[in-house]
Amino acid sequence: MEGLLKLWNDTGLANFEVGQVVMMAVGALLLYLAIVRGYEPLLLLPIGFGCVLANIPMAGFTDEGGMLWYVYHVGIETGVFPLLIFMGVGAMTDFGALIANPKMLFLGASAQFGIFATLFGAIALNLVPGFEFSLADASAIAIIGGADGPTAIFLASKLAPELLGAIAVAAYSYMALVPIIQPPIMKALTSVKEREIVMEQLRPVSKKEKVFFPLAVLFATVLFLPAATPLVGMFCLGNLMRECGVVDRLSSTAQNELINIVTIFLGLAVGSKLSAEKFLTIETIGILLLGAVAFSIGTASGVMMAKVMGRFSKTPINPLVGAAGVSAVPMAARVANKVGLEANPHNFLLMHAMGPNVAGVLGSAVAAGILLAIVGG
Amino acid sequence: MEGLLKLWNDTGLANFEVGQVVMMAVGALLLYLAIVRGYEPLLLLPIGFGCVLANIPMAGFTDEGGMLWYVYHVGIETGVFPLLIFMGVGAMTDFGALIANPKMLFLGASAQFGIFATLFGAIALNLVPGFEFSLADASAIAIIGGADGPTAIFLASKLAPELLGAIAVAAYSYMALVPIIQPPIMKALTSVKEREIVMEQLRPVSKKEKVFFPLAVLFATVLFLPAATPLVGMFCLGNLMRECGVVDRLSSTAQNELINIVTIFLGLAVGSKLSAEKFLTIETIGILLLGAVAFSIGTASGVMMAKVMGRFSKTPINPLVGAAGVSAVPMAARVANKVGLEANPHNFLLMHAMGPNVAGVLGSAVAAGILLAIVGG
Amino acid sequence: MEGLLKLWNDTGLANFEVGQVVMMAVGALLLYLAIVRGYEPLLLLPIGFGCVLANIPMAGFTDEGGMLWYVYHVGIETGVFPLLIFMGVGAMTDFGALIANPKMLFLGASAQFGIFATLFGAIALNLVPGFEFSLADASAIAIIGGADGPTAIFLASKLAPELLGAIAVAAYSYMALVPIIQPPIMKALTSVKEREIVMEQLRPVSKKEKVFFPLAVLFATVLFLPAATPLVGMFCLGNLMRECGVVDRLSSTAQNELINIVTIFLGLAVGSKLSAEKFLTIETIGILLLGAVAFSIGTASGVMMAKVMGRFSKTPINPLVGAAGVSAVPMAARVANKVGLEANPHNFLLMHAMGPNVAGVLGSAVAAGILLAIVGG
Amino acid sequence: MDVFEALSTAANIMLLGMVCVFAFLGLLVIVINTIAKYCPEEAKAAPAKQNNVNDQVSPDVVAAISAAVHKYRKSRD
Amino acid sequence: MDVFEALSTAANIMLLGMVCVFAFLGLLVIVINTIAKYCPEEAKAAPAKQNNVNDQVSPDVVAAISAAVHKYRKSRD
Amino acid sequence: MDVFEALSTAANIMLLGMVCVFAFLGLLVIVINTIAKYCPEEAKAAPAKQNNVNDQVSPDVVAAISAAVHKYRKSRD
Ligand code: NA
Ligand code: NA
Ligand code: NA
Repeated sequence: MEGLLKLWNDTGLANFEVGQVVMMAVGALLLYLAIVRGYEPLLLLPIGFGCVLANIPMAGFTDEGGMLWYVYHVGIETGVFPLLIFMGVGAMTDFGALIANPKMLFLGASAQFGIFATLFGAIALNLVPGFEFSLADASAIAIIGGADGPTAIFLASKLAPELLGAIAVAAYSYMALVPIIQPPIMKALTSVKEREIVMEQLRPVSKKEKVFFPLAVLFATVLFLPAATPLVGMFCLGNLMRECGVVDRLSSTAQNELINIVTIFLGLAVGSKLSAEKFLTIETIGILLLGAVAFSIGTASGVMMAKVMGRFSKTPINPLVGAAGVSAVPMAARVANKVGLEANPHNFLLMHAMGPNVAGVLGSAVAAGILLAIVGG
Repeated sequence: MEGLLKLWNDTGLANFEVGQVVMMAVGALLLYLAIVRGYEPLLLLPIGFGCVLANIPMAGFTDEGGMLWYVYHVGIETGVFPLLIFMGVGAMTDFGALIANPKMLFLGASAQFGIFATLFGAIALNLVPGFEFSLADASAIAIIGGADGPTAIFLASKLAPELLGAIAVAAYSYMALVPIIQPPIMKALTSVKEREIVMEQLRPVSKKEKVFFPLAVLFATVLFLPAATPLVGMFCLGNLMRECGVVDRLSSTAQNELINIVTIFLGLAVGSKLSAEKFLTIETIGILLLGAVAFSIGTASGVMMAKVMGRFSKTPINPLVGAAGVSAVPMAARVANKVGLEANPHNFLLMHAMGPNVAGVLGSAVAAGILLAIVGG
Repeated sequence: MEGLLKLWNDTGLANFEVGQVVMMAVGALLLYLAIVRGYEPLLLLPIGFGCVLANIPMAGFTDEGGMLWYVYHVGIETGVFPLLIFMGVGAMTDFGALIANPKMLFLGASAQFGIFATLFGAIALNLVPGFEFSLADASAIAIIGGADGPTAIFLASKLAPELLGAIAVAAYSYMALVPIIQPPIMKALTSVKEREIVMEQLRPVSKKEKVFFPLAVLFATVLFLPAATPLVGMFCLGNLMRECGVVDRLSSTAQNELINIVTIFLGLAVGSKLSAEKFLTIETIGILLLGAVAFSIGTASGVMMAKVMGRFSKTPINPLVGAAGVSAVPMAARVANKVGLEANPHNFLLMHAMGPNVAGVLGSAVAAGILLAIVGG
Repeated sequence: MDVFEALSTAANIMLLGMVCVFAFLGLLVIVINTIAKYCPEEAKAAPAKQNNVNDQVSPDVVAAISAAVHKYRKSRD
Repeated sequence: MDVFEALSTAANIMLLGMVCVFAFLGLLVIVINTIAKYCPEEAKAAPAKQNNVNDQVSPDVVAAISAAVHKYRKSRD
Repeated sequence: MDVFEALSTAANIMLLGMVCVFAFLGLLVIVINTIAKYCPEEAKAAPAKQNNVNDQVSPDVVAAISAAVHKYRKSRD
């Protein structure tokens, strides 16, 4: 009888708090988005599952000594997991389209205005009672506009660990929502004629250029922005392993098994930060709001920059490819392609959009470095 | 000369203690069972090798700073390794046969009587002079009857770490011995006529049901048995990754590379606990004895339950499938199939036995949760 | 303005020290050797990249809490990474050629004279002002002559961690230089007639012998040289997994994904020890010099031993296969084959050279054990 | 704790444990039946299609492929 | 820190950040162009050759192989 | 420690080391020979059988398969 009472006292039913119930619903929502809607399932599924596990009363997953506690402290607090993901992403990224048309880097730069405008917006939100974002918080939130998951997690783990869960969820959710967020903005800012512009075929890029590219990026980062080297450095290492052609075993492992293993753990660890007292706050609503703003501004900046560049460029530039500058690889490039096809069914923009797309990855890593240097230092 | 003396003083020959020699023989026996007999080689080979390494005089594998010391403390003491194995097993398990015939869960439940009867037996063994099993020890020993390696290791690492080596060895050895232990019991408890019973073909199971199943199991565990969520939760995560169809990369990694890596380390770490002073005790004999009893009682309970259910069921139930309820996936199901074929060469029970078989995995994880909650809390 | 100043003060440009610039050039040189020259790229590429990362001013990769700091302390200081590599190498090594012709072990033993002669040489170098190698330093340097990367890293991490970077770089560089270092020595010590010697075809080796071999090696090590068991033990575990035929999943993971993952981290961690204050010293010049000497003496000892053995052997022995005794698997065996083909275009020595080649791996692991026991104890 | 007291505790746990295990897995039976009720059986065209592709291939070719794949995988190790 | 002061800081960071991002990625434009200038376009015979091998194979066989490989990979999981 | 003393120690280690390495690997020679004596040579039917399967397949098909597998593996990366 005593044992039965003990068991009952240990059940979830007897211990549930309202916040935990709500957070489990959030976890279930994330699982729904991942599985049924196909929103970035590789991350949102483990995040959602981690959220559910972390909010089980009496299970102790996130207590000291619990599985998720270890995973978070070993992988996220040290920054190792996002860096390994970034290495894997580097090993999966082909910079050919960007090297063939380096001007596209300006589109990737321009789209980062989404980040910095959001930083301003987050601070401005402090005017609304209930919000109290520090500069570090605001920077971590703003990086959602970088549309790059590991960068957002890395920066948030350094600048605002208590907001990490909400920031990661917002980043991955909006990345999945790119096909819904971007097209109206892209159409509003361009005429049909502009969207019909056919771009010149890209020149072939030699293997040598592809090998030198990550080295040159690393070199420039070392000289001018050391604070960005953790992210950019691991990214370049992955890309160098991919392109150099002499370490294919390592490259293959980095972009398959290693990134998969780390993704499972990273997702669970991020999910473990989705506790009621940290997520069910007015800040989270602000973060979700600001994230949407960041994506929209980034998209708009990219498109506008592409329009300006098109006016001065010798070769035609379709302004739609500017939207891909937010990164969200390769979804944003596909969206640019799709919106382009709607205007001109024979105009395939995918390869042209890959340039600004991968430039956006570098752009947000650089922006993260700048924020780390100014705000975190 | 001095150097030579130093070398000699460092040799194994000059330092062997009797216990270490015996333990090396135990390690060699485990290697023999794994390689020649094919007894659960994936685990028993690394366990046997770890046992040999741990008992080398002067080598320091298990001293602080030694390789096996690190592996044990990082992977077993934290509980992370068995949980990762369980995730991988979840990703490898197809619950289709169980979903098609959910009544089979009662067979998986019934077979857990092996666990709880053994708990009683372990305490009763204290009546014999020389045995002094605490309630925690007895629980960890009893879980051998669950016929599930990672569950046994997880529970033993929490409740009775000093018995971990013997418990893990007993669990894996008896799982390999299932084709020898079970058939006589199955035949003794059933008539030829009962063994000839042909079961109805299973209905096809939709993908949706398979996706909902791990979520439902997790949900029920959260509500009623949070203490079981580490095991059940990771198991359900693996199964969800398998069935949801959107994270095949993660599922594949979980059931291949990740589980392989963890298996190597888990085996070595378990083997490192096979030291003379902990293994060469009368307790080990008790554990081996109780383990055999646990398997036998579990098998008998499963068969008897199947006989009872068959009497009341609208559709025929072959009592042999009840024996598969101890889990030992998929060996026990194959044994049920084989014994069935002996009675009726056209009666293939394999798919029908898979239902109780996977139910047994859930059953023993639930039993482990109950024991953790009552005894460990 | 203040922010701009802060950014500028953080740039590499404003903080570079001369030593860091030189070390980055060293890192670039290693990358060049790896990518363009194909010198052991699997290790030298991550080492070179790690060297670049470690010498970025203000980036903090090797400060406490930096990524490379974690990787070094988790993987190298504990000795776990080289041991895992050794397990993978064991899983990749086929001892068939050695088992078929066990006399070849004497060639693998003889070539280790390169190690012990270099130990003497390193101590003798103390006579030159500026050098102050302790016995531990000298031992760690001497192991370069073992021509085996993980062995060198393991021993250096135990005996002379501050020299680890230079020793690892020297070891891998000279292993890559084997086709340049060895042929002149081999030709100088042999007549054309000797190089033309055709060896008898090797007998087929049964699976059983291959399974017993790693166990026997482990057993001998346990009895006579426990200090060598970390290296030899993990090597034998890998080889046993390969040959036993019942754990192919584990063997495949050990020689693919696991070794790849560890190689990336090991390389980065080794590279992180290439800091200016530790690498830009006169000791490094001594290490590079002694390393070349070690390889040369090892090669010569192997060839001379083969000549002596050939005189007393019933079956003919081509002295070229003695050079493969330094290990550097499989490069040195290929060099022996190539030099043999130059003398006799129909004489394929590759399989015959594989015997001393893998014997050399055991030989240097044994030598490392002896040095650990005498010097490290 | 005296042995007989311990035995009584063990018996209690035995009873309680079996009740809980049955209750929990029994609950799952209900849950699975509920899920089945609300999940319509799917059409399953895709797997059939896949089988067709395989059916069109002569067994010889499949054997050849299996051998080649096996060889290839071996070589990859 | 008062909100308006914070807003001014934020505006400063916004300006500074965009300038730096543009400067840095602009630098990369120059770098890429410089690399391109010194890297002669390669002949690319190898990939063409590889395609030839595939072209010689009838599509049926390739389909068969793909199916078999798929099946094999599935079975391996 | 004075250098000449250190040199003498080093010479000692050199001698001792080489003796031990030779003794140890020499022991392994004996061990291998002993194993060989008690391990009868095996029949080796299995690998031969496997080769047969491959022999029945025309080289063209094997080439096609290799290409397809290669392509498939590439696509998988
Ligand atoms: Na971006
Ligand atoms: Na069970
Ligand atoms: Na060697």
